[in-house]
Amino acid sequence: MREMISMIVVLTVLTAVSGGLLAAVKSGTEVQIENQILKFQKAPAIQDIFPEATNDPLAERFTITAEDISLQIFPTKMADGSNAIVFETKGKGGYGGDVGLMIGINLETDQIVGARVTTHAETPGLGARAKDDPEFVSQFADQPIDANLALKNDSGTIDAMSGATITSKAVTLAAIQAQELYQKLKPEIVKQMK
Amino acid sequence: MAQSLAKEFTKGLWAEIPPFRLVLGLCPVLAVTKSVENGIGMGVATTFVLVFSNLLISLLRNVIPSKVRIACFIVIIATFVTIVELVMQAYTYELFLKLGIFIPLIVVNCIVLGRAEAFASKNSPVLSVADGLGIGIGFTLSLAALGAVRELLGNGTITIWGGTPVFEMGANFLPFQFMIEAPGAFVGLGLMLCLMNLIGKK
Amino acid sequence: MGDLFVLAISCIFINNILLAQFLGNCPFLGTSKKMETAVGMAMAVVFVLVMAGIITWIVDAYLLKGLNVEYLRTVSFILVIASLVQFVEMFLKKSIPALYAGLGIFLPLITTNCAVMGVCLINIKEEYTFLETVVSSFAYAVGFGLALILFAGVRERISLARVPKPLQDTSIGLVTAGIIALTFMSFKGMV
Amino acid sequence: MIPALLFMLGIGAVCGIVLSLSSKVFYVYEDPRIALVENNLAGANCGGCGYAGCSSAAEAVVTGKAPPSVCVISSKEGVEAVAKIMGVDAGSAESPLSYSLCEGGFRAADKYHYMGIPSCKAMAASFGGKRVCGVGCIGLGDCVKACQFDALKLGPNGYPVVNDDKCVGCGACQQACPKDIIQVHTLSENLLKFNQMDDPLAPCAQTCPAEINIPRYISQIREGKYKEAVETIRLRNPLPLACGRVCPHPCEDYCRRGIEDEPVSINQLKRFASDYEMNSGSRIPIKCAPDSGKKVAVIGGGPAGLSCAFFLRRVGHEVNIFEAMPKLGGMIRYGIPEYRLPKKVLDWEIQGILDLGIKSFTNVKFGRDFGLGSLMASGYNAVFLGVGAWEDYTLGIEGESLTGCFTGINFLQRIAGGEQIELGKTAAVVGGGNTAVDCARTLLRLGLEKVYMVYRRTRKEMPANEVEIVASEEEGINFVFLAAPTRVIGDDNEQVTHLEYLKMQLGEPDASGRRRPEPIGGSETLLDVDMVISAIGQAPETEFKKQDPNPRMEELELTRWNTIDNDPATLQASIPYIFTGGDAATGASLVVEAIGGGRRAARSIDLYLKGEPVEPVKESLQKKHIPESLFTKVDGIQKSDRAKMPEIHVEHRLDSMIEVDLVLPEEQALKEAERCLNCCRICYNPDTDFPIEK
Repeated sequence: MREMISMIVVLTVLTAVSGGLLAAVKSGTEVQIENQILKFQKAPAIQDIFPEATNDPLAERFTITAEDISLQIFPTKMADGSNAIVFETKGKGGYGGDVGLMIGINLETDQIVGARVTTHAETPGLGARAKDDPEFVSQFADQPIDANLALKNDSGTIDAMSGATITSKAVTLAAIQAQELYQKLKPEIVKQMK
Repeated sequence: MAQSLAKEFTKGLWAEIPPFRLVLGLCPVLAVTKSVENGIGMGVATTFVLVFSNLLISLLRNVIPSKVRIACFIVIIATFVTIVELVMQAYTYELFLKLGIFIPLIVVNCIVLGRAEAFASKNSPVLSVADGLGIGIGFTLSLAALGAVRELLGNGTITIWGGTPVFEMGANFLPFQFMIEAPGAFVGLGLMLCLMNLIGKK
Repeated sequence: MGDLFVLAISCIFINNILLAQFLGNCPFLGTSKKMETAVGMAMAVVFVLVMAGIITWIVDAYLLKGLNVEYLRTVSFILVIASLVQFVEMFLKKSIPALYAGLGIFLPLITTNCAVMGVCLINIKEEYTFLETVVSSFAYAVGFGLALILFAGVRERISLARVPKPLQDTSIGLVTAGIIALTFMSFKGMV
Repeated sequence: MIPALLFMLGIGAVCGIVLSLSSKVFYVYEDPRIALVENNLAGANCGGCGYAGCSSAAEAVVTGKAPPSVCVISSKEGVEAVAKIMGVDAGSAESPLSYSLCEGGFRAADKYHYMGIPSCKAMAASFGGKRVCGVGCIGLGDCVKACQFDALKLGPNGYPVVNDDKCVGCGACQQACPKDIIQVHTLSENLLKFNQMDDPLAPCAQTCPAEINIPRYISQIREGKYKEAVETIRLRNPLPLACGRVCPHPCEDYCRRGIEDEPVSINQLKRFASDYEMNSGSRIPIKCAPDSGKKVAVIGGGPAGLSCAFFLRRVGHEVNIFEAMPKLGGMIRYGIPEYRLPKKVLDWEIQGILDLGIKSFTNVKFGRDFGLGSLMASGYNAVFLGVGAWEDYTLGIEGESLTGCFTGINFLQRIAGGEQIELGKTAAVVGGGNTAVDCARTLLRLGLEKVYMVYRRTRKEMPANEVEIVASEEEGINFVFLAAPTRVIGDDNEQVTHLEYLKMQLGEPDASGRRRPEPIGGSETLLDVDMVISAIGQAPETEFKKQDPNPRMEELELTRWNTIDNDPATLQASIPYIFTGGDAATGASLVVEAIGGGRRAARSIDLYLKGEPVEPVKESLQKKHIPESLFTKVDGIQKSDRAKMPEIHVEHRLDSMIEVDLVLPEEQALKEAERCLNCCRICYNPDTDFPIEK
């Protein structure tokens, strides 16, 4: 019996100490980690979509919460002075997980400025091609917000990457989701931007 | 004392250098050695975990009941792994992304648990740290070596830190893509092991 | 349903846990010297991986996310997996000795099998649903078993061949694994 | 921070509780040493050792399948700790070594020409290999390839040679060998190995009741490795000095050279090697396994008891010998006269056995001074009952109690014990066995004028050793063959004066193949003697069964010859913890038979002490031969003279008890060793370059 108690006590104390220690480390590094994620994951994509942005979208970021959706918005000033935003959506992948898509939309014209795949490919094959294949994502550029962004197979307008149909589909799903979100949240976004 | 300290330290560098002499901890060895930089990063992370978990386990070695020994060791190791994970995320994010899932998997690296059980749970903290440091550095060297071979053949470069290659093959060199891919990892390690056997035979 | 099938296929072949993801290589080399051991190990991995996948998914969905302490994932997962394996081992030994004789002796090997931990982490990272988690865990385990058994078959043959001394055993095993991995690479075009 | 703390606290507590509860609920008994050993393995469950995780590896260590150094990560300290748990020091731990059994090699003829891949496994798949010998080495070196430690190489003779210094006993070679030619076992396993049908054994080695590897020690003598030769003999026979002097060497009857020529003088070579050790002035150290913690009582310090004690001690058990007589040795001390086996030699030999750490208690008689009950109370785990056969059969004729009548063993024993016996001038010794000859030759040396040997049959049928008969003829013993004593006649003082016997003639052969002697009616003849010694055989003395008050003794079954009933294959008696051997088990027989029996009992006792079923050796070769190894002709033999045993000239013998037979000089011994064909199961070396049939 004593042995059992000592087993339980030692393990419990150890895990508790571990939990405390980790919580402390976490709180110490939390801000830095968030900055890193923004810097390495979001920033390059924003930079790609709006190479001539005149503001610092990262610094001006804000979060919109409507209903059960929470969305991080990066506002951008384009070279011509018009306002645009960038945000990320996720497209359900057929295998190997979701594909993240950063999509930039001009608030004035309601036109898609550009899109970039963000998901870092841990699993070889998925997402990687979408990232390496600028042809594919460039199809989204300058599309109106209500364009049919489905794949041609699904009676849409986008050409799938050859040999990566499922990944292509995941990307289009993300794009379509972005369209929906934008249309739903635009008033809210505009209000926040002021 | 100093002598045994030196002995425990140096054995990890040659006599028991993982993963060649101790054929353990292969997963990270195979997965992250696409470049020297990755290899070193992984090696340093593992060394950190090895040293600190060895130290702590050695300190607690008389308190932990034997039946939950493994569970306790794993918790200790996992704690340090998580610390490494968080710190890397905060300060070397790119490397963190490249090493990906293999950072948390240091927990199940047989070398770490193996040293905890085989050495730290039976030896004084000072010796345990020396042992952890030796084995860790040996592991780092191995990773770097394999990384160098694979990067050189597969990409034509050797990059120690920060993206700029310290060495580049001439423009005529046609990278041997196979070495960067999964099969190249197996074959590369297999051949290096063979080389070690050849040298060790003397 | 179709999606789940695609998921399963990709987990077994394209992202084969041993040959593409490099997880679980220590037991891969350790238990592949004999076909008999390889089969036992493969079965044990299927068994444990599915159970571990389910439990860690639950822990993650209801505890880690609920309490907003995702950074404790590594610690809690490994602790849960280690305890689970130890528990299953004790349970089988006492209650179903026949099964224990076949599978149980491989269970301890699984605690430190990074394939188990790795798959649990992948399940969470890819934000699989519960059902997808079950399927992917099972499929990854089957992929592990497939590669292990294939490899064991090849290794049994190799043991007959005349291999130069320095290349023997693990060394030639690794090279062989490389060639098997090469064949698995061709599955990449499948999806 | 608080949720993290609570979460980890909770998960830790749950895991701790589940594990501690299930360790109680699902508790299964296992050898506690397994857990202890596991604690000292690296615990990484990496599988690097080839076992499925640390607990399997620990189990393998405890069951002896794996060495303490099994773990690939474990430090030196870990190995030592494991070794300590196994009850041994790492240094003295009984490490298994690899042994190559086949010595045929290139000598073995080929059945077919093989052109497949150079692998034993592959070749074994077609008709078990190309070599004619069914059990022999294939010689393609799979074992050499399997060895990770460079301890094996294919020797110049075509079979693998083990380098003991490099071998770690990992067993890889054994697994690689498709023919079981290379085997990994510990010294203990080697000591308790018995001949089996599929062993590569020469006919002599099959015949030897002690199962000594005769060709091996002879070839060691030939190479001048006398020390190694003695070690080879000691693997099977703890009494080579005694055996080398008194053994009737049944092995020589099966010597393959003997088919075409005179057999090799095997026993003299054994004596040469063992005398070499004794005369060298130092003892060759004898290796013992680490202590097992088990205790065995050996009752009877004769050859069977000494042999059993010797082997039990060498495999690690504590052994105490209990002897009824004042000194150890039993029949070889008290039944074999000084001139055949000097007491000094015997003392030296027995001391060597006791030096292994065996304690002996003399002058204590089983049944009278101690019994089963007291042995069990003293913590003995098993008992070896080797009390010998000391009760002489009597002639069952009139006048046997007259003064001047003696029985053989009793007489020899009293002489050996230094007792002064009133002797006469002429004596008749009845019987034709070694005891009778010993009595007769002893009497001559005690100064009697005339000694008759009275035997029912003829010289040809005499069971005594031929050399003994020849020696007694030389020494002037008078043989009275075909004579059956009918009466001992005495004078008024109850003193023997005559022995009356009936003349016999040989009739039809009886069941034993000897012609049955039949009395000739009315042929009564008187022999003028004043001493009659009857030496017609002995039976065990089993008084202890009645004397021992322990009720358990009832269960000990005896046979109708008064021997202890036993399973001849295991020598286990009707009480499971009692084992027997030697004359007590078989009735009066050879010394070498008793030595073999002692070792066989030691094997059974070892199994019994380990808690394993006491089962006979599988495919045992006990009292059998491998048919294919027995030739009717041997090619390529050139006749060469067998070494003649040097002996003291008959004129110098009779004054004292001085040893008659002498040891071969080195030069002659080497020459004799050259005569050995170095046979294996079917291979041998012809003297000429006569081609062995391919």
